[in-house]
Amino acid sequence: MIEGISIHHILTVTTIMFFIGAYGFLTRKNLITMLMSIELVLNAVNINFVAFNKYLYPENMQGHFFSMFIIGIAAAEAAVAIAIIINIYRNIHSIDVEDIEQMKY
Amino acid sequence: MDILTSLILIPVLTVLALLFCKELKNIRVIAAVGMTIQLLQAIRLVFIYMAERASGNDSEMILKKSYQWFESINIQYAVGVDGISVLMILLTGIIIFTGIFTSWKMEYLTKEFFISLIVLATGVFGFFISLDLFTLFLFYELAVLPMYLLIGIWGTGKKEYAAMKLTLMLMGGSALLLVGLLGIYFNSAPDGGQLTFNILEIAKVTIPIEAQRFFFPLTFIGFGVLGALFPFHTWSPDGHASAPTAVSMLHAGVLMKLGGYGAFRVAMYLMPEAANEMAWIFIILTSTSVIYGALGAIVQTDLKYINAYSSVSHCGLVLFAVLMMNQTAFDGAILQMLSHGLMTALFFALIGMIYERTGTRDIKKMGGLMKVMPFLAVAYVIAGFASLGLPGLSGFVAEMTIFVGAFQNEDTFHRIVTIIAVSSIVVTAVYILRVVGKILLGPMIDEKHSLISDAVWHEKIPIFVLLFTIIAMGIAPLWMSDIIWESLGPIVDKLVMLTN
Amino acid sequence: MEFSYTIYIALIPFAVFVINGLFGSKIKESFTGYLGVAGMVVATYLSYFTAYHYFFKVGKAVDGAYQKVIGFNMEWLRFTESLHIDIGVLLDPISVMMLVVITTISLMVHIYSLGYMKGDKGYSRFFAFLSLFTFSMLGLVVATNIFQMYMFWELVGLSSYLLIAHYYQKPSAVAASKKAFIVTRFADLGFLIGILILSYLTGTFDFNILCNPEGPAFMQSSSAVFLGLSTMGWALILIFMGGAGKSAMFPFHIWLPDAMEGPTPVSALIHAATMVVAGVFLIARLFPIFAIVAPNALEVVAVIGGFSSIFAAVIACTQTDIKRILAFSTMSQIGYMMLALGVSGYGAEAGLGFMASMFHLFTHAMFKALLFLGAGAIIHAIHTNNLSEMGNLRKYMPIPHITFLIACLAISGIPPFAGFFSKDEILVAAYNHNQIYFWVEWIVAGLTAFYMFRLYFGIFWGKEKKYDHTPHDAPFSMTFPLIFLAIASAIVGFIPFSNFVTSDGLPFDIQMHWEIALPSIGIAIFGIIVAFVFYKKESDLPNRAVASFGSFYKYALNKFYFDELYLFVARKVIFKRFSSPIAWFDRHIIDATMDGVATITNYIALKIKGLQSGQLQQYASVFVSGVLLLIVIFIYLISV
Amino acid sequence: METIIFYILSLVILVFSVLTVTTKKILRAAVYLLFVLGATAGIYFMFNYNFLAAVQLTVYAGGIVVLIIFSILLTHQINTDLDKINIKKIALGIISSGLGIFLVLSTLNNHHFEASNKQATDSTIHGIGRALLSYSDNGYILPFEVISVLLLATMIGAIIIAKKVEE
Repeated sequence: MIEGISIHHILTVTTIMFFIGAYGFLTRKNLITMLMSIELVLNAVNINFVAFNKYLYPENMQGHFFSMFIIGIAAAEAAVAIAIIINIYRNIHSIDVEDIEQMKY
Repeated sequence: MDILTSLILIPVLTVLALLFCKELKNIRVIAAVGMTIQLLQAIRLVFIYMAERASGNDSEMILKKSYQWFESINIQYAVGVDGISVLMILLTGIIIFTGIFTSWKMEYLTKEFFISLIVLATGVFGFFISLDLFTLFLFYELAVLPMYLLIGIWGTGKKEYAAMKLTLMLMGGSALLLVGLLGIYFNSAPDGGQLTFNILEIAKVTIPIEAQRFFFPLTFIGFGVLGALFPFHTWSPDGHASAPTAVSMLHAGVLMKLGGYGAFRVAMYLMPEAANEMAWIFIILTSTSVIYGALGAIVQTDLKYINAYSSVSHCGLVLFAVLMMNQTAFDGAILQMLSHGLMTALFFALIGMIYERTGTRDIKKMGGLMKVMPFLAVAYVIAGFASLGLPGLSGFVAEMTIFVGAFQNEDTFHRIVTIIAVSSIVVTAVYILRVVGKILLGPMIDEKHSLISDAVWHEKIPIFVLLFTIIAMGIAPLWMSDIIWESLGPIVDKLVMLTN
Repeated sequence: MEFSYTIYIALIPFAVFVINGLFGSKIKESFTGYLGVAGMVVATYLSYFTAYHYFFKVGKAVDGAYQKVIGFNMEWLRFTESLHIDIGVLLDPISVMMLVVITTISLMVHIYSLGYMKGDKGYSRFFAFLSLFTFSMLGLVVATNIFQMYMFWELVGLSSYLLIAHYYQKPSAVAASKKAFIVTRFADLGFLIGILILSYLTGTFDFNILCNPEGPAFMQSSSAVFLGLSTMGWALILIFMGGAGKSAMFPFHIWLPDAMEGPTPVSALIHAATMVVAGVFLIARLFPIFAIVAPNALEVVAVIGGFSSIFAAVIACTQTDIKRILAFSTMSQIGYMMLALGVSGYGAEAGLGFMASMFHLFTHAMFKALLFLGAGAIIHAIHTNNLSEMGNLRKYMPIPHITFLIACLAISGIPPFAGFFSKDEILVAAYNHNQIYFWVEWIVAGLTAFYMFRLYFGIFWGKEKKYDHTPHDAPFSMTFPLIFLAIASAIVGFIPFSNFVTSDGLPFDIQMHWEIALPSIGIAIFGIIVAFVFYKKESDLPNRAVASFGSFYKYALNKFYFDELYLFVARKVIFKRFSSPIAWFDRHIIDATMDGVATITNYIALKIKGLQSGQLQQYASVFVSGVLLLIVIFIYLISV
Repeated sequence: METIIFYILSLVILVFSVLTVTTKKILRAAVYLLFVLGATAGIYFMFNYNFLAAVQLTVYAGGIVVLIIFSILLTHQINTDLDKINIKKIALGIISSGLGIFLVLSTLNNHHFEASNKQATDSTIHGIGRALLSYSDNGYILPFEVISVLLLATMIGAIIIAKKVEE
């Protein structure tokens, strides 16, 4: 509970942040920058969880723990993603998402 | 052990035994032994059935067993037989038995071939003993699917095309059928209560007429596709022409009967009001089938195509008869299924053997084969005569029962289409005699054919078995007709009483 | 039962067929022939015994009429409670008479074939099929119900097919057998539909019920009328269509001349004496219904019979193949029988035509079988069928010569040979019914005498031709049947037939009608004289006669182009106009529709597979747009 | 006071978020991301979730961003600009994002959240640790175990994927 700040304020900020992340995911060509966009999205969601926890259900800590696990998984995800990116770079000397289209048809 | 379940277990065990078998010789022997036991079981079943009936058991289905296997939507493994299914099981037993011997010389992927063949037969046996619509559908699919592999791998000619076409068309039919069966299921308790897939229980209630109007055509066409209902028959010529011998035998001999049997036992029996209402549409289609198939067969030059079109004509007659709403015609329909199963299996077996010897199925390239292979030729002639309905052979009994039955209908429409269907016997005679005259009689066309040898033992076994049954059925039809007749009682009560 | 043994008359040939058919290739060849003859001897004895027993001991009921006796009956297949096919033996005057005819001729042909077929490759097969035919024919005549008759009807068709195709490597024989089967099958279609209608109207197949004047068949006379005939009439005409097919009546006659491709004994047995009269027998069997319920249908029978007889007689005058001449002569004589049935009424004296027809059937079987067997002996000796390659054979073959002469006299109606008596009765019956029929048949009688003696003089007189080897006389196995049948042809005319076979079973007496007999004898003698003048010695008289007939001769020589007409219908109309289009339609319309569905599916798949571009961001934007769309739909469109 | 801090943090988050997804230099993007993550941690502090904030800083800011930078270094010359982005793509992105923001915000504004007045639970490290390892009603031992297995799998997976393939 932040003094003088309603949940709407927080949700507004996270919504904008979320869609900025989404915008980045849709427009960036570089895999690493796309990964960063995803981190933005995840962060926005994390804040939401915490905010709901704090404002609506302060009596237990589900939102809090959810965020924590998300952070844990995000770490794992980032590690795997970067391993994959490096591997792709090794193979095709590019990490441009448009060059990666082996999965078509 | 329960004899009906054993009819499924024996093929399954045979398949398992085949899986662990390496040598070619053992494979054949195991398959042959397994199917011989199966045939004996089928024969035993007939005797058990007759003994049951003789001892005064007059319930609709006998040897009933039922186990719940999927409780939440009330699917049961429910089995039971009446006279009709007993005879169909006997037919299947005979044909799979002969089919094994016909493929004795199959050398490419033998094990897999026999396994697929027997799996197919398992499906057919399961279909005929099932009383639960869902289980029935399951076995139906089990019978249809191996066909793809059997034609696609072991076929000849445009096999991939044919296999794909056959499978897709039959699957299309299955899709309609599944909708139809589910429709029956969801209307199986119009007054509330437990929904059921059990045929006997559904038969006790009256499905609302609106539902019947919608689901009857779906179910009938779904089964009709397999029964080569015009215009959904085109998989048949291509499929049969490409399939290996035993598969053609099994397919034309038994699988196409699944269509007729299902259309009768499921579609018409469970939805009699709609069946009566819509029969005329399908009567037109089936009588077209009958004539159309026969006329189509006249100009073909490939033996298998001729037989495939002939099957369209004969199976059309089966569906034609079941639509005639008359106990005699029903009786004839079942007889026709049996008769056509036997003779078409014999035909395909012989065509396969002729093809092995001459390397061609084109009737223009053969001639005078009677001289070099009298046994096969005589068998072919007899099969031909059975097909054109000569007295003393099975075809006559079946066709005459259908015609007499169909003609007993009061109204002109039924009698006129009957006359149209009757005229197919002349056309049949034309194409049968054309083939016999071209390939068996007359002078030898190809000099190479003078070196052909006659049948050997593993070819004679199936031919003898089939010839024997065809002639036996033709000479003493009454016991068979009686078994069918008494089993038709409940169905007639539901269907025919309605018209009066 | 008293007559239950009669079933063995039919079953013995069947047993012989089974033995010869299954083991023919295993056992000694000559044995199969002897087995066939032995079987026939037993069957013949049994049928003579039956005839004696029936006609002279027990057949007559108290009122003097011959009753119908069921010798044996067994249910074979049940359609409904009242409609069922039985297999049984029905004995009445006509069936007993047919038993005698069939077994006699069949026995003779069996004996004859021992010599004729000697050395043939298909010897045992031939005897097997002969037995099969005999079995079927016997089953046909003793049928207790119309469906049993139909079954055996088909079976005689089958044996006819098999025997015509005996020389199966000869294309013409194969074609002829096919033609015979299909033409008769087509006619049988009418028969079958007729049976269906008849059984529908009467609810029975049983002859005893059908022909009972108090039975249901006779209640039907007032039923619906279609094209001027009652339904019953149509049923009977359709049944007659079957009979016309089997009996080679116009327009189903085209198979008979070609059927001569079979071995000559077969022609004698099947295509002269027995099977071809099955049609006549069929009408006779159903005669009460025809005569009482549908006289119109009977009129049709008479017209077809009369036309066929003169049509065939004209053609017979022009042919050169001796067997074909005999075939057309058969057709002509059967036309006589049909006509006789057609002009007959029901009842004793009124049923003169019926009796005459049966009588003629009986005598004709004897002399026509004799003619064929004689022709067979000649063909056997000089290996040709062609009349123009024969001549002056009388000195080489005395027995065939004499017997052939007797047969020719018999068929021409010269007293005291058998044909005279039966033909005379037919002419009387025709005269009583309608004089036109009489005059037509009178002319036919003359033509018959002419072409038969043309044949006779052509073969046995005239100039001697060159033969491959000196013609030899036939062996005893062949001459014995000739002699036997010649004696029969000479004397059977004296049997008082009307005492045994009448339309209603009541015997009556007939008188000679000399006012009819004399003109017919006259024209027969005239025909013989013309033939004598034309063909006794080579002369150009025939050619001049031909020239004076002009194109009519050409038409007759080509059988009025009926073969060509049928061929045209079969090849050009059925094949080209129905079957080929249907095959095309099936491949290119129906099948193409099915394939088209697949093709369209495939096409669409190819088109939309571009959506799976592998571009991650494309997928993502679709995903995001989709989510947004769902938000719009669910929150703004639906909830409001 | 708190209000102002919140606004400042929000502003930082939004501005640097935008910069992260728009800047041409990839390394800069990583740094901007770092600011965003830091500001997020700040918000967690304001909620009085100190442990979460600490985790955010160590795992995200300390771990992930470093990983990202490493990967940038491994795959890029640092100075090269990123490729120009197709204007259509940008337009599409802006439209869908803008629409998304509009839709979500308008929905949010129409929705009234019932703020709870209940007493907040203990969010000390002690309490968190207990909750994480407890298997009672409010315990998270199962997800905790799952996550640990996942992390182990990730470790192995990442090593195997990134390992040089031996020729």
